[in-house]
Amino acid sequence: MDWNSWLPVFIVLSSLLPGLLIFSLAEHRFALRTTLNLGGVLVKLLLVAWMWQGVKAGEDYYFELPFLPGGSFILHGDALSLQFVLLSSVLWLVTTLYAIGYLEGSPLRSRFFGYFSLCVSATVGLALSGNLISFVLFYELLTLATFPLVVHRGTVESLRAGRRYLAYTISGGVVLMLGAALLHSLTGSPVFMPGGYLSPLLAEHSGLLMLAFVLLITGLGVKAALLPLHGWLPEAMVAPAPVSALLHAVAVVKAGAFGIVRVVYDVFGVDVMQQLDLTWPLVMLASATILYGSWRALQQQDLKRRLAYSTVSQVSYVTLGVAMLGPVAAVGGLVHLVHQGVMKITLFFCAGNFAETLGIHKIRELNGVGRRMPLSSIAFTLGACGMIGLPATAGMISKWYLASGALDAGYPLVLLVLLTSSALNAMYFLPVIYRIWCLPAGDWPAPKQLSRRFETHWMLLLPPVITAVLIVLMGLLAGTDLSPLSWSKLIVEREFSYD
Amino acid sequence: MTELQTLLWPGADFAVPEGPVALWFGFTLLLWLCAGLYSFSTINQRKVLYWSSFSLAMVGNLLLLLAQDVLGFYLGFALMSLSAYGLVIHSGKGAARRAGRLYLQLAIFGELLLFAALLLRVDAADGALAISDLQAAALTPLTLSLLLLGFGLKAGFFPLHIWLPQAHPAAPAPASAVLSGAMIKAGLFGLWQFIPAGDGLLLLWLPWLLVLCFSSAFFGALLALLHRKTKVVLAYSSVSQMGYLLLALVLYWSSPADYQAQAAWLLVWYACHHALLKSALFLAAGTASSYRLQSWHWLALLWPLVSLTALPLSSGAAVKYGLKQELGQGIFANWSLLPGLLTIGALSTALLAWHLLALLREQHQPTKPKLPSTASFSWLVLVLASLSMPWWLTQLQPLWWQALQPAGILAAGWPVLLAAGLYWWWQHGGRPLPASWQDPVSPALGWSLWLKSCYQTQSSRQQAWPPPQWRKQERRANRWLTQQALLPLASSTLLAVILLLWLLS
Amino acid sequence: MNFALAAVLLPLLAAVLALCWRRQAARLVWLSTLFSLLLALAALWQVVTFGPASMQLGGWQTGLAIRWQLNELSALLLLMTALIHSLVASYSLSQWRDAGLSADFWPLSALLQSALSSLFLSVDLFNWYVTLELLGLAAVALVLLSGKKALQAAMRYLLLSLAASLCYLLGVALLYGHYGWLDVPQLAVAISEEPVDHRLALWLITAGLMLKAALWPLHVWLPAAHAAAPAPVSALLSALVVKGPLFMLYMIWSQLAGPELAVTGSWLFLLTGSMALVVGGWSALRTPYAKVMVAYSTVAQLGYGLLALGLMLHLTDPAFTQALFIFVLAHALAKTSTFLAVGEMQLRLGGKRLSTFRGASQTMPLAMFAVAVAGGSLIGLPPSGGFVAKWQLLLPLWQHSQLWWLLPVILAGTLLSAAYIFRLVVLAFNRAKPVRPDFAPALLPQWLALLPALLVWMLAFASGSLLSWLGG
Amino acid sequence: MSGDFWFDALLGLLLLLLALATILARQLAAAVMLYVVFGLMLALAWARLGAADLALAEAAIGAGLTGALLFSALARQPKSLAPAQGAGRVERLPALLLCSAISAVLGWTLWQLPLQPQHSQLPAALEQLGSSGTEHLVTAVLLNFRAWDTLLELLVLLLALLGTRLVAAPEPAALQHWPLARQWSKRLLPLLVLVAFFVLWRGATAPGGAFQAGALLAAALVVLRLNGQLPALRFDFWWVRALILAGVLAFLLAGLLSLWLNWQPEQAAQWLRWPLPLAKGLILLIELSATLAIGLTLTLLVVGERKELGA
Amino acid sequence: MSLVHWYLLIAAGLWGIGCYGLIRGPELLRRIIALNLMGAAVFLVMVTLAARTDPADGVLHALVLTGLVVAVSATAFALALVARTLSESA
Repeated sequence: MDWNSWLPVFIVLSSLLPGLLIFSLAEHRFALRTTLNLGGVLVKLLLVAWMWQGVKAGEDYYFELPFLPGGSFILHGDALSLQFVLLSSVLWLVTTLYAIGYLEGSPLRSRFFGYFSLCVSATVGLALSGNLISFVLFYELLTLATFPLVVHRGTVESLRAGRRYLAYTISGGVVLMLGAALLHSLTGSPVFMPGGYLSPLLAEHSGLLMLAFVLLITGLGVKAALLPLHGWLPEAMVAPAPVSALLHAVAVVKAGAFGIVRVVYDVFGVDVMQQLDLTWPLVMLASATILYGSWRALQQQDLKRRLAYSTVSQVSYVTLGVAMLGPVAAVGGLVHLVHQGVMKITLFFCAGNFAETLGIHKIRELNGVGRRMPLSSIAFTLGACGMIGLPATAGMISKWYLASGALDAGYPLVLLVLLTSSALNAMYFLPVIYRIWCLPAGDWPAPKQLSRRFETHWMLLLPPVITAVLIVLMGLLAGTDLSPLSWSKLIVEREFSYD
Repeated sequence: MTELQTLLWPGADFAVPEGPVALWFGFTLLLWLCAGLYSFSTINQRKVLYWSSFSLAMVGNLLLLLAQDVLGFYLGFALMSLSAYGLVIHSGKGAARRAGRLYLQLAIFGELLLFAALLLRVDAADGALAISDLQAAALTPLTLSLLLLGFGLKAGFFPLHIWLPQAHPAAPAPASAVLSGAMIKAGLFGLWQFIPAGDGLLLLWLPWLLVLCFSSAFFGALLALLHRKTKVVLAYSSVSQMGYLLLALVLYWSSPADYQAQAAWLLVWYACHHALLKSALFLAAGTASSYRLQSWHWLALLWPLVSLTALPLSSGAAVKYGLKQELGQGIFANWSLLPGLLTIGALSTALLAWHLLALLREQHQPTKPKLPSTASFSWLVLVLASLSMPWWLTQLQPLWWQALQPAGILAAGWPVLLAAGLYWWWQHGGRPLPASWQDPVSPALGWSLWLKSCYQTQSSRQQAWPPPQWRKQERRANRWLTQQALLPLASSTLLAVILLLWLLS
Repeated sequence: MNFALAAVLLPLLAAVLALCWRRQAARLVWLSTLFSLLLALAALWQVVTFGPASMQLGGWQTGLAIRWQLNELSALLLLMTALIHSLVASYSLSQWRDAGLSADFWPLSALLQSALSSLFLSVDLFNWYVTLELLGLAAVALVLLSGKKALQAAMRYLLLSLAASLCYLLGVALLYGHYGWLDVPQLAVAISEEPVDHRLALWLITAGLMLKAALWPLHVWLPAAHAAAPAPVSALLSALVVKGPLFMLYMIWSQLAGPELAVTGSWLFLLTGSMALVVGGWSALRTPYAKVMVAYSTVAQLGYGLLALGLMLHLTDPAFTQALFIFVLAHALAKTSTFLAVGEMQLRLGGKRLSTFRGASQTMPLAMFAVAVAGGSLIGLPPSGGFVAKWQLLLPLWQHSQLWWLLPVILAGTLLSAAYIFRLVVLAFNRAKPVRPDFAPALLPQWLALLPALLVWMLAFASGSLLSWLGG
Repeated sequence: MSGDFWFDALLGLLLLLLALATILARQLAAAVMLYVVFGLMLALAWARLGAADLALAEAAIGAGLTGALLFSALARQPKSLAPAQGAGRVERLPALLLCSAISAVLGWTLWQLPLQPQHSQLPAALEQLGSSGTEHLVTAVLLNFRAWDTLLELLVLLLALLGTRLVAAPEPAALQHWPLARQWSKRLLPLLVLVAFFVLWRGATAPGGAFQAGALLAAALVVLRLNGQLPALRFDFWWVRALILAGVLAFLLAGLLSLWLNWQPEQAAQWLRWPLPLAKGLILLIELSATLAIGLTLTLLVVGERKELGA
Repeated sequence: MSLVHWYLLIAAGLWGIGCYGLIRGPELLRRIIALNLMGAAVFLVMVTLAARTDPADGVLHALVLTGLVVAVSATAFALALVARTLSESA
């Protein structure tokens, strides 16, 4: 059997099979479940590294299965998909560790980790999907796999959040399907090609193409939390911390952003977008989301809700970067896809630690946490500085490329938007850091002594530290070829053809 | 060191500084060491917040001097300005926290402006990240104003100084010494590095900058007189001195090509002179407020004042003379008014010095504990460095000698004497200042509070969409449909469908 | 053709034998369903390899004798009937002792299967009348199996289906009066030669069949009947019995309607389809009872069948025929799984209302998973069969701008179906106060309920060959 | 204006009047009575229209058995049932309008029907009659040309019985037997049985056949049962079940036999194609078993008690 | 106005009366009678159509006969069902 074509399948299966096995495990089989979980993660990382090195050397990984007439089920490992796969695999390892620590002793863990693995395999499948139909397929599976995680606690609020989440994502998925059907009726569903495959249709179907674009972007906009469709994200914060960490920092939100990148570059292509003059509405929408998200984050008193609204605004950076169609802006957008994931997951881990160890949910309860939980607080501070875009962090790199891309692509107003957004970020993150470090500690709402030597359970502490270090490394060592920045440059110059 | 680029962030490049920048790096390093030594003995070591901010600020300050690329410089600059916040709020009192908040808001605002400015410059130089490449690109009004604002907010001359008189008094003595001595100079260093001298637009704006310098100089000095606390007076004196430093920079920009190297050196000398004397004065003020001043302390205190008022024998005299000389070189050669303004400046600085001396003597309480020896040693090192400046700076000696000529002594001497007379008359004879003018509270704190309120508002929870209360009507409709009317309704619909369709087709 | 004939006769024989040996009835009928499944597969294989075949019953020439036509379409429908019957038979075999299902279920379901198979095969109008009548009576008898609570619903169902059959018979009589043919293809030839105004006949037949297939305006009898019936019966009713008349509507309207009548017919089906989607969906969303919700979902989903039929008449594009019968197949599998799972849960958790399903994902995870997966196909999420049907329905729509209003209707229908499916799924995740079954529920019935759901979930991957066979 | 015209006109009007009276009668018993008369008049109409078989069947099944069914249902109705109150005038008007419109449309369409049909299956049926094994056309169509319909129809009858078993209707009130009727039924039974089998035998050549014979047989059995002279025909007895299933079984066996007889290896088999020499015998066998089955089933349907039906 | 037309009109009238009975008839039994009337109407249509040719069309007669048997069995089942429903509700 041809290894090159089956590798993508194995990557998707490497989290699917453990997931299905875990479903069948009884609740007390702790050891087996952890080995399955971590084993799946490590195997996936190995395979991804193998494919990463292959793609760098120019290999082609292509798997095809007959699915619908005119559009088959394709898994295609190219540079862009690999970046997202690498991001989700690494963060899945970290989050699994965190989840095992977080859910110590709570019921229904087999079900949780089962759906957890399904969700990651859906994300990876979505990244590797080679044409629009397979993308829609994994997009829907992602919704179904993430829903049980959002309602894992089973309380009334989590159910209400779950309903709202489903209402948004299912209708988004359906609208996306409508768009895909429209394009499929025009040209079938060929493989994603750099420069898109719609230019021959431009002459007589421009109206339909615009409608398709609106449908696709609305469908993807739900998961990418664009302005009017972001309502579900803050509500979904009621989910347990590892869920809100992985899903709302990496899997679900990034799936939407990744989808927009695919649609803009590999379906429509740069020149079709310009001829149909579709770029400025997307830029306006993304900018509006950025500002709105940050402004609403200011008003939130609950820590996780503030982080959620900050996610709403940060993810639109990616959309903004991609929508400006400039090569530098594209690099900025793609690199921010990775950086925001790592930074936001750190913040969610720390928020989870504060909630789990000291029972802190509101921001005013954070006074003086720096003394009680120094490591988590440092990680939180680094994450926050990254979000604001202070130098020496990953946030700075992506903001720098986005801004210079904006100038290069001829959108000076976007620079203003980025600056205001950074100011707003500072306004809602710095008071939190100020409370953590500079105010005397009151008595904690529900203090728990989770571990003798460290401030909290080691499994809860290690992940945020790892990702915090990653933030700084990605910021400082952005030049190395391992860094997401150079990988994004490789993607842009290899896949987004600018003639 | 190009291979750094492949390791660190894109365009990362550091170089050992030589020429004027080396001196700048030298006195900054000296300042940080002395302040570190002083605070080592006076500030308790377990204050993690203070020490982490102190070390981060130091690293940032030194980094920005070494950086050859834009991102490196910006990294150092941001690190320094943001971590200085930790120093300002160290004491934890209400005033310190308010000053800290104002400082941080303005620092962040300055940061963003600088970010935009650097971006526009890099874009103008189409993507080149080395600072040297940026010099070639032409300045646009937007970029220039952003640069001036960004670095000005850090340098603290007249219109952008509002945070300085609040932050320095709130910070502990060594911190404010470093703040005044090294950190605000970084703003000036930025202006010097990023604004190319020969730019056409710059030459157009120079007269306005000149006005800015002198207004900052006079404003700082006069306002200092209104205040009773020594640290506030010193802060305002820094504002006025920054005016003079900006003047040196303006002269550097306006000087002809051949004279530019000399002008650069003059700028650095002035910066070094001011750094040493201001940090010594701040240490002195700090010591005066919480320790007993021994006799030799008074001497160590007097020499910076002498140097401040540019009396002969001091580095101040040499630098001031150099400044007068330079006035005559560039495009301002024919502006006759400038030398006069300089002398008025000297007069106001002298007045300020006397005011300061009076305040220090007033505050002196013999009952306070003795200053620890390491702290006094570091203070002494600073004073000696300032004292011996003409010696280890050989190029400064010709100017120093000329300042010692009788004409120089006379020119430097009369303003000090006149100021002494005026101050004595004002304190003892003339009408005292009306009470409302004493220690005026700056309106900036009010604005900062207003800004904080608008970003920490309470959000009202939106009410979930109420589910429709149709249960009653539905139950009635179902009961009617299933009990009585199902059969007649269904059969009549059947027939109606047939009839309707027959009519329609 | 032999395999198809055997597939019809085997259940008939099994029914008769089941009436003779009442004790062995269950195993006998169960075996007959499995064998008929194999026979149906063989028939499909035969049609695919040797092409369509037809048989005059009794060897007389066409017109006089009843004609059976076996093409890919009827072979597939035969296979669907056999598959659903074997699934339902094995489900009821595994749990009829605790569900208290009376032994009469077996002969009746065998008769139902043979009636349906002969309906899908024959192309004779009067033979359709007799099989339709047989279907109706068997269905009413099956509904009566759950005793007292089903009397009212069964009685109404019987009376209305009798009235509908009479309308259908009157239509057939008029057609015979005009053209003299009972054989549909021959009748089509006769109509095309010298067309006579046979509008009333066609409308009578259509109204009769619409009532039998519970299509929107004439659907009021269905929710009560399907909800009152025992679980396996309501699965059979919703999945198969409702599809027989729909198949007849397709055969009649695709061959007998003249061009201008087809336009009016298409507007009828489009409007009723849209109303079915919206009204059916809304009623499913609002009803507090679980099985009534699933029944209303049938009414809603039939809306898609109507839309496909209407579009096929309007735009004469074969894609819509494919969409119609992929929908019939996918809906049959999905509805069987939903009804079996909901029935099983209702039996174990002991309660008609939806609130008894609180926390079902903990207490009966397999059944809940079956409902979710089958629900995925009802909504039309990829890669399920429902998705393929909707996909085929959507593709040709984009070019015809005058039918733009169908897109929001389909979108509304999908969202409503998502609403009522996930209403149940979200309730199942409520861990606050789960309703506990009194003893460990048996796993086999839940696995059998899950099997059709998994089949329909993977249907998209087999859609290539399916669509080519339904190219029709 | 020959006598026929007046006869048909009168018969038609009478049918309409009887139908109206049945629907609008206040008491239910009167409605049932009027319906039975309507059935008889209808049989007369069939005879008038040249459908002798149908007249016989209508008289036996339509009027006779359906009437008996209605009366037994009437007997089972609980007395305490409050008379259903008639709906108000408003509701009556729309129904009236709708029905009159429908009948007008139907009448207008029927009026359009051509008096001479361009095509019908009659000529083809007549020429094939010779090779069908019977002389009488209706029997040939029923048991040869469209035998499958008849098999399904027998299944419908069986299904009706199975359904009634499931329903387990309430027992009618106990009857006190009228001695005159008992004597009368004892004399009548042999005659009825004889006529039934005569009608069955004649079906091969002239109007008659399994259904009419079955109906007569059922009538005989019903009369016996109502007079209490017939033991319970319990469904659980194997021979009762065998008899009920006789019709369907005979059909299936005959079909399988014919399949086996004219089996050609590569040719497609043809279902229900009686081999010519055996056709007459097979048809007769099927007719006989169908008669018995129909007779017993109808009896159980009309007068079957709960214990008999083995609910 | 030949014999065939006359009987067809009568059949149309019967159908209308049957429908009215089905919709309006208050009692269930009356509705079953109405159904039988509609059945009779349909069979009358078929028999009249058969009578249009000189030897009446035997095929139609067979169909009507099958229809009759189906009608009877359906009526029997319906009556049993109605009887049980009424006894339950009383």
